[in-house]
Amino acid sequence: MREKATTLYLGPQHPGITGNMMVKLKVEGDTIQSASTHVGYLHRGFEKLMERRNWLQSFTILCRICVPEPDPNEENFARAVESIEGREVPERAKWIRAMVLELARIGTYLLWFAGQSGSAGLYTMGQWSIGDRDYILDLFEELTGGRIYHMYIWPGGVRRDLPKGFKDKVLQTMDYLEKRLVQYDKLMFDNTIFQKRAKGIGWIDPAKAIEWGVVGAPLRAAGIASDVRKDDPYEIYDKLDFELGHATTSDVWGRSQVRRFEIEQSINMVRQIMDKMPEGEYYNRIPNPMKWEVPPGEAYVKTESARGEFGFYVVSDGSNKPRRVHVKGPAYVHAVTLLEDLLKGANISDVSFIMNSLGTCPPEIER
Amino acid sequence: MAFFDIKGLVNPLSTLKQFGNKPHTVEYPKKHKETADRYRGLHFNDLEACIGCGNCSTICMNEAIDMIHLDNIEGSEGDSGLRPRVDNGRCCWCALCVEVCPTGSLNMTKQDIFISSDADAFLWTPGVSNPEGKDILSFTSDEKTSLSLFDRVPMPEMEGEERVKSFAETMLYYTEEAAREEASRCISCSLCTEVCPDHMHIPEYINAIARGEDEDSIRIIYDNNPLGEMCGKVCTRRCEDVCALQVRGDAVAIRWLKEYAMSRAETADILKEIVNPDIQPANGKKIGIVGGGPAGLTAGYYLALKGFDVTIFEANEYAGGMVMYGIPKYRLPMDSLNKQIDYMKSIGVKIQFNTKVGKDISFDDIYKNHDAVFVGVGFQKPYNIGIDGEEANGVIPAVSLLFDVNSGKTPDLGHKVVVIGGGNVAIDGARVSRRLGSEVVIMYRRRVEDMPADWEEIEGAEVEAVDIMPQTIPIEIISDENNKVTGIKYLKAEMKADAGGGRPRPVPIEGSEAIMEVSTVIGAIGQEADYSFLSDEYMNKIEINRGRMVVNDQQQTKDPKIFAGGDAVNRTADAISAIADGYRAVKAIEKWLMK
Amino acid sequence: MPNDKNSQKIVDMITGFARSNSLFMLAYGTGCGDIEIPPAMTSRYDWERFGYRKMATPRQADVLLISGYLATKTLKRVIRSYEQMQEPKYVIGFGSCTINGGMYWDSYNTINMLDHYIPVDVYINGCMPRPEAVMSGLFELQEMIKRGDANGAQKYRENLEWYRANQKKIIKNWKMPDYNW
Amino acid sequence: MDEFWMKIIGFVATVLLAFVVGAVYGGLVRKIIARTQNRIGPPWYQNFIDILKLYSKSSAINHGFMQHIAPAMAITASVTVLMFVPVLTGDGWFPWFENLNFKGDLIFLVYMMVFGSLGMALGIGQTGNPNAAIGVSRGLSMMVGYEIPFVMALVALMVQTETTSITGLMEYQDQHGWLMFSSPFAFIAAVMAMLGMFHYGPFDVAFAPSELASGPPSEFGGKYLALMMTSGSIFAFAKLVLFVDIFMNGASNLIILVIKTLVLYMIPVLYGAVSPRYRTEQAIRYFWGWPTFFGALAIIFAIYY
Amino acid sequence: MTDISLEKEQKIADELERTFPNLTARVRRARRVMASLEKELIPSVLVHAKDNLGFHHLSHMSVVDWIEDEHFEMVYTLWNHEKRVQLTIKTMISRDNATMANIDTIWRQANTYQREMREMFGIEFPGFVGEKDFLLEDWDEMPPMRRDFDTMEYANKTYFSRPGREDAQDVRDTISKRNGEEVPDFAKKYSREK
Repeated sequence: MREKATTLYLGPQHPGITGNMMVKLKVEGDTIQSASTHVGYLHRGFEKLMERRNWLQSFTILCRICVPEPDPNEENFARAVESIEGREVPERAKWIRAMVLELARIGTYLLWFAGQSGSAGLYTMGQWSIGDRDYILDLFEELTGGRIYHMYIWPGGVRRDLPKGFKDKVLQTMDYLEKRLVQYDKLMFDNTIFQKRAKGIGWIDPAKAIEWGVVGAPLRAAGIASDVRKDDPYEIYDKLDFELGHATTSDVWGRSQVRRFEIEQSINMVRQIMDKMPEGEYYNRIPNPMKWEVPPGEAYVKTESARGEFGFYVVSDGSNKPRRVHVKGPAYVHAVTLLEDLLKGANISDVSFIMNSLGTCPPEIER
Repeated sequence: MAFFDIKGLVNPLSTLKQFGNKPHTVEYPKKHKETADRYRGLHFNDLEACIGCGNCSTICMNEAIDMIHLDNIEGSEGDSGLRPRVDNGRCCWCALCVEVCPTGSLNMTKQDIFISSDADAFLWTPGVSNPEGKDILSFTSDEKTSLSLFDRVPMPEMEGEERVKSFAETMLYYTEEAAREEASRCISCSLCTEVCPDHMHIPEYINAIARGEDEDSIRIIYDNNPLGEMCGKVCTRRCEDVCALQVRGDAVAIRWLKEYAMSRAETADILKEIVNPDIQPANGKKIGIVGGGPAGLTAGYYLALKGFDVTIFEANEYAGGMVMYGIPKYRLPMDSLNKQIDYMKSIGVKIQFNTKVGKDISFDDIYKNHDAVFVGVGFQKPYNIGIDGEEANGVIPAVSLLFDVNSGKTPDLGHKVVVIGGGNVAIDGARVSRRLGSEVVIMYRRRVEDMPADWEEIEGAEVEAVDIMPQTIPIEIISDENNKVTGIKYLKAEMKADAGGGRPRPVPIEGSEAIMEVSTVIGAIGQEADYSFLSDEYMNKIEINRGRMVVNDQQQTKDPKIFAGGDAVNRTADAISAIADGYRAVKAIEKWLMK
Repeated sequence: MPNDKNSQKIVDMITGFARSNSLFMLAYGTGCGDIEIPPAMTSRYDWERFGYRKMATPRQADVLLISGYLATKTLKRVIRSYEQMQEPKYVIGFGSCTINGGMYWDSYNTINMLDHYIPVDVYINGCMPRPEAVMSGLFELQEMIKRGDANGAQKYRENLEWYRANQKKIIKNWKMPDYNW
Repeated sequence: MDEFWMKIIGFVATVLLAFVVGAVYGGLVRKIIARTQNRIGPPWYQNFIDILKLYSKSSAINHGFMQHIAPAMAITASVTVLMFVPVLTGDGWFPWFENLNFKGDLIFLVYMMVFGSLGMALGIGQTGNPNAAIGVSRGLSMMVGYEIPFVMALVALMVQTETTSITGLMEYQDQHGWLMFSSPFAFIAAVMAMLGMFHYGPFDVAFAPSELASGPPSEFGGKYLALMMTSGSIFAFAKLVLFVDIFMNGASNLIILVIKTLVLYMIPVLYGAVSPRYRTEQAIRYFWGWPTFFGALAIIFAIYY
Repeated sequence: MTDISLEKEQKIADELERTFPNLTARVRRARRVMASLEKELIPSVLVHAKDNLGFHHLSHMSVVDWIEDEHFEMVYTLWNHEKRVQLTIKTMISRDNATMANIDTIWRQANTYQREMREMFGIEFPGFVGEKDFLLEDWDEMPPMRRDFDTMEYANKTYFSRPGREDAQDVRDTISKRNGEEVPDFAKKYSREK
């Protein structure tokens, strides 16, 4: 019997949608016939605004591009400007940056735990992991002065040195999180129902994954070891000892395992960084910000964010304002074309589940 | 999967034991977790420390910060009188305003909650709206982290031993690169323009340099100062004392940047080409100017531009007055000054050299043959030192020494010179004496830090091995039977706080009397004007009070036809004040004659 | 009749108490402010202690939390959500950008002053406001409800034409049912 | 005549009791789940405030006549169910809380429990909200799932005790001990089905916020929602008492009732707290798997008992 | 470390130049190759890079508005996962009636980029089907990412700004007024931005 297809609008006001976007589904029964992503609900025109702001002023609005994990934006912009300008970054600043990025990754993964399990109805996990993420935010507050928007990594280095006693606090938090991970495992990853929900859902063809523009954990879950930190090492990632998450199932379960593995790696990396971080300067001072002109040039820089390759294309025409800053977040591909493909034939129950597994973050699609 | 995954059932259930754990909830509002030491909360502005430079307002890309007048805050020198007000409906708590605040008065506090049902309540004047914020500062910016560039680009200087060998310029001045870098430190607050007697457009010409538009910079300087290069080398630069950056660091080298810009025009012709002034057609009015010093030259230049027929009467062979004859050539080379004067001549300023008014031409003639007269005679006559034995041979006023040296003479000062005084003239005398081959001692009554001379000059003197004896009061000059100076008797002094609250006074220490053997004593206590060229008739017309001509704020004396400016009028007695007087007089003369 | 007034007072007190201690938010993260909501509602700050909850549909919600800037595209949806909400309903403006545009004041796609489009009862300043601030804002709203000051919905009804004019200035393609609220 | 009025007072008291206990349980559940989630949670009386507030709200939005019917049918169904469940047994309380019963009321109850959901379904269908419609269809599918083991468990009990009345079951238990022990497979099957009945835990697919917003009640706010929450409280209580009655021999006073129901209630609540949700077909597969197996086992067990 | 051999990068650049005579390619640094050519060849170069050179991943695709020179610069950034090399391909297209070849048949995700470019820059892609609205809704002004679109002006015109801030003063004006200083007009462009 053929049922009549109904149109289901998932979002923008919908608890199952990450952020503020809409997925328009053509549904027959519980099966999705076709899906299309509608974005723009968060469009602020950052790229335009940056054309009006000078290089330093641009730095402050950048972190708003991706709210859950603002640091890769700052990192990208800083590195792009440094690369155009040829500005040296002190060694210590590089280590601090890597530490910030890893902490941000842990925080984002914790948030992802909440999203992934919450979209499957396991709310306890979200209550735990977001609560625990708050300890990372506390660290950020201590380090940068802001919980969410750090505005910390800027061209030339980082904004402030580590505060006194920060190292111990970081290590304590890492120990705490490691202990909590055991609980997470028990609740989420060992859970039969979660496994049943996750296995075989949202399958990405490994042979096509690269071509479709899949990056980050979903790509690694497809058995392709690809990570900007390894492929195109920035900062001090070539001096750190870490492994990439690996799975071959290429489904939500695989992605979950990759992330689960990497959060542990990140905790380890933070420990390594705290151990090896050299003393010294942390900031190579920029000129007077109002008169700071960056020589003409361009750079495409990328950072491995928690969701995958995060790219910034920055062009300078030699003036004190950027000519063009183009932001390409992983969700730009994941949440539009890839999501539309993956949702075809899926169950409506899995929409939110799949979206979360891809790391959808609407603000970075729309900017 | 196994047939029945027991682990997958038991493990999740085992986490229920968390029920027994104490919740880690922060029980706000019962307990308020204190924010971190760096938390970027609401702003706090120390209203006393704030100078109203408005840099916070400029950096704010959200245009959240307005500069407003507060009722109880008046502007003063180095303080615009404005204070920032934050529109918290725009603020994004990036704290860039804190990072660029040159004084460090603007900081962020730990106040993290701001709630209101009134949307208009979010205009927030930091420091006024939250006086309690003072004690809970959190995100602050010190000299190390501030985005204000507090370190001046070092000025290349000649080595100490090299310097005393000649009268070559000791400052080597900025290269293009250094100048751009230094200019880019400027935050363009314009506090300096208020202190500059001439109100030069300082931020504008510095920004022009920063942007690489040196010619525009020259044009801006020439807008109200025709002796920019001279000022660039020897100005007393009071502007730098109020520079927003000097509160916590080094002031922008305004003077040297001006020098840099002006030195781009190497000859008078190039200068003319660059400035390319708009000369108005002759209007038939004639102006006579007595004295070719900075005041006279300035008045002459701008009057000429406005179409007046200007004649300057200069007593000496070269124009420039005290700037030409009172400043040693290692600070201000003759070529530099002549270049500027040549340029003035090229646009129609007439200068009659070697024409001393009162001797070669009577003031009466000038008065009668011109529609207006500007008197810029300056202070030429040195004060006496005022101690016993100063009539002796070998006691010379510093001004005379400088005049002689600048006129090409090389007087013999003997092996050891003592200079009495602590002003720029004293230092000049001392450094010139070093170049003439003598050992030099400067005696000054107070401490080194009290010396009115520029610190750069004092440093220069120290580099050139001038011995500075602070807290030393000369009491008698000792001379031999030929009335030739042989020594100087002096007392050491200690600084006593003034009971009346004034600055500390030196009080001689009893029994500290000593004698130093010297060959020359140079007095640099100060100068006064010489009004001998004015007949009694004019002396009566022009009111003279304590050696200075009395003028109104238009530089007009009691005789409306006579305008006056320069050292002979104003107390500050420096070149830039004289230029300012000249410039002001031009406007007044124009207004008075062309009304 | 004084007795009637008194009883009315008691009823008001009771409803005020109930309304203020059971605030259901509409789960609509309109902007980046939504990132501080999860911490506030989860274990670390746990706003359920005060009876706050997130509700999935406008029909069931009392509070519309405008978490930050509104893109014009979102504004349309927000108005729609707001009009679907049942009275008494309250709006909380969250973050600087709802007050005067915040850092997107010059953007071509975000509104600046939220109170020109829907009535706002409480503003929480900050970018981001901390979870404490979010909760303080809700406390303020509670107090207002108890006092009977939170009457944004009434204002909206009374000045509907003005609000509509402002809304229609931005939303060019006005295809919205008139809700029979 | 006297007895009639006693009955009426008994009804009212029962409904009130059911509402109060149900709402308190709701609050307690929120508190308990909160504690497992490392937080403090709302006060135990939170549900009362919520319901009171919802009653004080306007509910102007109208999708037609059937929309009014839905909450009404829901509350009717739950009150009816409650009416047929003896809340308290024993001498002192008996006349007030024994409620109605007749031969075969167990079968009637099973029907009535479905009746409420069907009524809701009708009303919700009227609202035209696709989320609600999908929610209803999921809820009904789920019902098909859990009703089978549940009915099988009941059949086993009926076979074993040879009665179809609840009071009959209780009398049986008075003599033979709790059916929970004497008919363990039926109990297991019924409890597994109960997980689904309470819409907690892995079986909340009908209300899944991340998929369907609020699910079936999406279009209901204000008083409608308050009515639905009230009926939910009563219904939850009724179901619990039913389980207690048929498996644990009812309760003779309030304290025992609370203890028994609470213990029983904790099973779906706690399991729900640590379980993600099944997709609809997974849930049905679950109910038709182990629970049905146990149900069948129970019937066989009962036949040979 | 500075002496990294750029062999593989050079090989790619040579290979590209050999295949497409009009293309100029250079190695910018380790792992970075840049090529520029005229717009007609773009699809074939992209296909060649993807199929024969192993650049399977379209990292990013962008456009820069060089309004002074009256053209848009299209930028395609590709990544080779095996060799770990980034290839940037650039071309210029005219600013008025801007059209560019549609490449969403080569990379599916180019669809999104092209939708955005069409909306934000007004670049047309013949043969490209994609939904019209992407980020904006009912937009009837100039495509907003073009340099000549003034977002500030548009915002002032369209949105409200909270009153109460009219008493703001400019520091420069305040001081000049106190001084009686007249800043000449030609110098004003060097004054502090307001």
